[in-house]
Amino acid sequence: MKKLINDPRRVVEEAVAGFEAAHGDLVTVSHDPIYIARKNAPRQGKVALVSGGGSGHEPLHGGFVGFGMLDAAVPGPVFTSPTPDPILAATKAVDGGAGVLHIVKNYTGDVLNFETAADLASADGIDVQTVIVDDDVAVKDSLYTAGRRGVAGTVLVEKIAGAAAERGDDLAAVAAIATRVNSVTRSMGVALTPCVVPHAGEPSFTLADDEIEIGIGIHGEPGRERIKIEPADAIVDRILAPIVDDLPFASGDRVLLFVNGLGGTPQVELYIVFRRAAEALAERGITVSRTLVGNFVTSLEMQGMSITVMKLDDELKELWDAPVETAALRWGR
Amino acid sequence: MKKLINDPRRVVEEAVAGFEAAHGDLVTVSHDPIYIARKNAPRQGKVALVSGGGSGHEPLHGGFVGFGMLDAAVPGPVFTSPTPDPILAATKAVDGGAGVLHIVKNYTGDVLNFETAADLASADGIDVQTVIVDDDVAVKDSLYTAGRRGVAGTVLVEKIAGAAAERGDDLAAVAAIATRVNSVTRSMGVALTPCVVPHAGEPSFTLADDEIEIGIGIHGEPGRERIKIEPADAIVDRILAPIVDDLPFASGDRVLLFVNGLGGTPQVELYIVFRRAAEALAERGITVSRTLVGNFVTSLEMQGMSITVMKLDDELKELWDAPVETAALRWGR
Amino acid sequence: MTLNTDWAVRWIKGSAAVVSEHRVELITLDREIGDGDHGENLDRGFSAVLLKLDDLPTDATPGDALKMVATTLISTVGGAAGPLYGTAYLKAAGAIAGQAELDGAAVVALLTAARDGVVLRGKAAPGDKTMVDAWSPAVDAAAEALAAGLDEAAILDAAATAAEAGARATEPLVARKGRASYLGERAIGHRDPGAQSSALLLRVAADAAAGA
Amino acid sequence: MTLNTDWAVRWIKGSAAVVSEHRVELITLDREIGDGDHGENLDRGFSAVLLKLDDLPTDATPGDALKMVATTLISTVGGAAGPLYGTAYLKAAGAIAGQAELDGAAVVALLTAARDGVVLRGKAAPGDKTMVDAWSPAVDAAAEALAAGLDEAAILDAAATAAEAGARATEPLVARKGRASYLGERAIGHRDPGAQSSALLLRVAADAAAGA
Ligand SMILES: Nc1ncnc2c1ncn2[C@@H]1O[C@H](COP(=O)(O)OP(=O)(O)O)[C@@H](O)[C@H]1O
Ligand SMILES: Nc1ncnc2c1ncn2[C@@H]1O[C@H](COP(=O)(O)OP(=O)(O)O)[C@@H](O)[C@H]1O
Ligand SMILES: [Mg+2]
Ligand SMILES: [Mg+2]
Ligand SMILES: [Mg+2]
Ligand SMILES: [Mg+2]
Repeated sequence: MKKLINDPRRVVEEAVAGFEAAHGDLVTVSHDPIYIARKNAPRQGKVALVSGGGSGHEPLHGGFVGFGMLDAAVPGPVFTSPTPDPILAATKAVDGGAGVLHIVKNYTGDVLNFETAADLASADGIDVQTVIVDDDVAVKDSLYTAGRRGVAGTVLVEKIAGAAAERGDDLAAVAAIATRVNSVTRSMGVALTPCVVPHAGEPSFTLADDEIEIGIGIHGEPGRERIKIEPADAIVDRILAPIVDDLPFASGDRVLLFVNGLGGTPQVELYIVFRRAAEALAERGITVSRTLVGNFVTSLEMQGMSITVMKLDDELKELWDAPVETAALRWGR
Repeated sequence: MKKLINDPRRVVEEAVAGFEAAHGDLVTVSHDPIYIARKNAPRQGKVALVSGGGSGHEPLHGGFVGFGMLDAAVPGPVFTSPTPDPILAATKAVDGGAGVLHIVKNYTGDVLNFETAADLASADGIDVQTVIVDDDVAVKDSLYTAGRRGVAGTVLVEKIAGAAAERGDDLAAVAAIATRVNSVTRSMGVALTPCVVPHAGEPSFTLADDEIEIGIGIHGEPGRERIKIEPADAIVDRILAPIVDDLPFASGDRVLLFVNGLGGTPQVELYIVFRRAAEALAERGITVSRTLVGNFVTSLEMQGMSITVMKLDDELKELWDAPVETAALRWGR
Repeated sequence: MTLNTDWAVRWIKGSAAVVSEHRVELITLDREIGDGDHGENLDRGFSAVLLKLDDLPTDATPGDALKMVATTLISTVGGAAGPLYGTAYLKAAGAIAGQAELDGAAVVALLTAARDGVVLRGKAAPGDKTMVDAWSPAVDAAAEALAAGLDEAAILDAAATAAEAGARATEPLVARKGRASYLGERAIGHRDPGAQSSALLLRVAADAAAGA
Repeated sequence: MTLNTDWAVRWIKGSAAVVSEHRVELITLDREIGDGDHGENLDRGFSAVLLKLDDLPTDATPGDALKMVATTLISTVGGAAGPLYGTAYLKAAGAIAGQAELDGAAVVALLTAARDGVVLRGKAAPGDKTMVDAWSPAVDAAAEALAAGLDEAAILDAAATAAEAGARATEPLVARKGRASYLGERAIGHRDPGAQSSALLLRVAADAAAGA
């Protein structure tokens, strides 16, 4: 394991300190317990958005704290959900009296820890609602699993719900729009290489030199199947089909197409993927009206990507286009 | 070699097509010869900025085409300078009558090919000036080398010269400010892993499991020395010293600190690096007034990073802060 | 020969030791069918618990000690295991609240409450390939041992032995809860890390009682 | 036995073949002390040249053929080698412009102009560990062979042999130009890829003349 770190157990602490040094214009950082809050929080009368989860997926979530998106992000240890304490502290710190929306990726740990924090916050008189993100179609949603995982679609939920909060929607409305984004968003990913969690020191899984993992999770959880590497276009077609079929997306739909790098994939490859994904959607009569390409929900240095498609309507488009000013996503100001 | 590509010889072509599909609101793409131009170019009366070089360093340069930065980017094959033809075509396409500034990283191939293109453009009556970027202190500048390499500092030159052009500076003034940025900017990088050029199919070099390359070039050119891996803070101190000593930067200086990922480094690591770099500058009495962290000048999937420090004055600060609207750098609009 | 706070403290110290010793093993199990952090998570949690032991009042009951474990795990472990183990210890503490000495019935009540806490939080049934597959047989075996008139140490030994068997028995299962449920058939052949850590912790409880 | 356009065409076809054949070797040399694209760059360039050969007018002179090579390399190779080889072929073409048949003196003029073109563009001196280290001894050897009264084929053979020796002789050198100059002492022990490709191309020129 070769990493630019000082101590496997201080990765999050030091990274957050660096984040504070780099983005002190946008955020305030609490070091104990660790959370990242929007500068000048709380904003009175605005619904506050809090998200979080294991670290190692940066820029998710800290990179999305700021105007028009999150009010606070709570980073746990690498790939491990934070405990209720920092979630509660962040929730209290950013509540501006209009309530707090917890945006939680659907993993047992995240769900349970946010649940506890929400209970404690409610006991303190804070109005908390929770939206679970579960956009990953790689995992079948059934009574016999923990349900679908929350992956790259989380960015879209955070952006759009953030815009709704910024325009003055109340907690129920912000929660409703977050739920709606999740309901019209589908994702699936593929890994070419594993990643190494600092405290583990070894790859999360092994893939042969010619193997890829279809349906990978963002913590290196295995996916649907392991196959021999194929041309990029074939891989795109292979993961786009279940995405499109799941909702389903249909001819005439306008969508946002999001190609997300898992951390270690060169940008040229992401654009080669984007090219085919856009083409394949066009072949189905689906119009790509908004786009996002880059490393937004990563798995440390993993090579691979995920594709996310969100069905747009006028309101979602308007909220997507609304100004945002965070370390990792910024436009309109 | 596992890559999300279809054909090693079509990587640039397809990536550029994907870039066009994703960022058609910002750019227009010419496919033969290949270059990326700002939407609605040429802009009459504005000095146009053209840069380019081998591909594989994305988002450099295509990601910096747009308002307040480049008017055109010319991507060559992976790690290989483009030929004069596309450079000439791009130069002609974006000239708005006020002349064109070529921003060229100091590599023999780039210098020679841009030189030929500039000669041909001049012969066609276009006013072309060239600024060579050579910010890499890893390589000693002497009569006995090809001079210092141009690396991550290129982004700062492109941003600030782009802002100068946008505010209406004439060609000589834009060239002068680009030259000035280069003269107050110093960089140095370190690699943890090599990268694989698609057509080569093999790593550009090999590093043992506990080795890192200090002073790496962005094409995998070897650097100053190969050492055993150290804690991140020690690595930062090791490469920051030659950067600071070279200009030299001195107590009382205000600087822009830029920590650049080489492509495959997780963001947490970049922020751990940023933390120490900011701290080490503070220890020398140098104030970090502006910051940039992320993958901006990459070497495909290489793991590693570079640190760039630029000495600021009021004008450079103002031009840095000026609005920019490109695929990879955006603020103020 | 009932169990007192000394026993609880020995259990807690032993737990910290066993988790640290088996850290890599638990990480490896979790890497195979999860995300490779279970050993790290528990090690972080029990290291924190160990530090807090010094603050335990001299007149603390076994329930007080377990409650301290619960709140510390909840606030330091994170992931799925944090809330699950946290709830287990919290409910266990509640079941023996106020008792200075635990007899066999109290031990069974403690184990039952712990198991119920995990089920309450995680909604897993036996056979879902989770820590419930260690706790459930442990509770059953403990109840049988109590009915058979065995003493506290023997009850805990029976529980630990059943938990160990339960952990082993997760190997052929497909998971229905937690991260391993994403794997479908591919989870088969791997032991559930949470079931394994549960068995380790129960063995330490028995050892602590045997030494009493 | 002067050299005509048939010779030039054989040289060009042979060049494309030799570059394709040695693509990996040149990539490997360049990976060691450069950026690993030299073989790819030349292969791309000469593949394009090959396609253009068909468009060559039937009355083309050797100079016309070399000029076509020059412009094609310039517009397809890129990197350092594109402009350098492009200029070499362009100047070579200029030195023999209008001549349908090349005698020994013309061959020496062609080689000298090529070498001068590289030096003009790249500013490298002999000993800088670049393609100049192949071209310079080649020009000297060709001039000597001409002075010794040898024929065109023998002149080219002498040039190629000297270029091969020159390429080998780059191995112990520290580079002063091009990408290898960044390596300092670490370039020692590696052959310069551009010198090696130059030697290959000159050997093909000699072979094409020997076959004439
Ligand atoms: N719903 C559940 N009910 C009971 N136990 C569960 C449940 N989900 C997960 N577990 C247990 O938690 C263990 C994983 O813990 P850990 O690795 O620390 O958390 P995470 O899965 O968040 O990384 C699993 O091995 C399993 O025993
Ligand atoms: N200034 C120079 N003068 C002469 N030859 C040079 C010079 N710079 C580079 N070369 C030659 O070019 C070769 C490298 O070509 P190539 O790999 O195609 O280009 P690049 O270095 O741009 O990747 C070197 O091996 C060397 O022979
Ligand atoms: Mg985890
Ligand atoms: Mg090159
Ligand atoms: Mg785990
Ligand atoms: Mg090269």
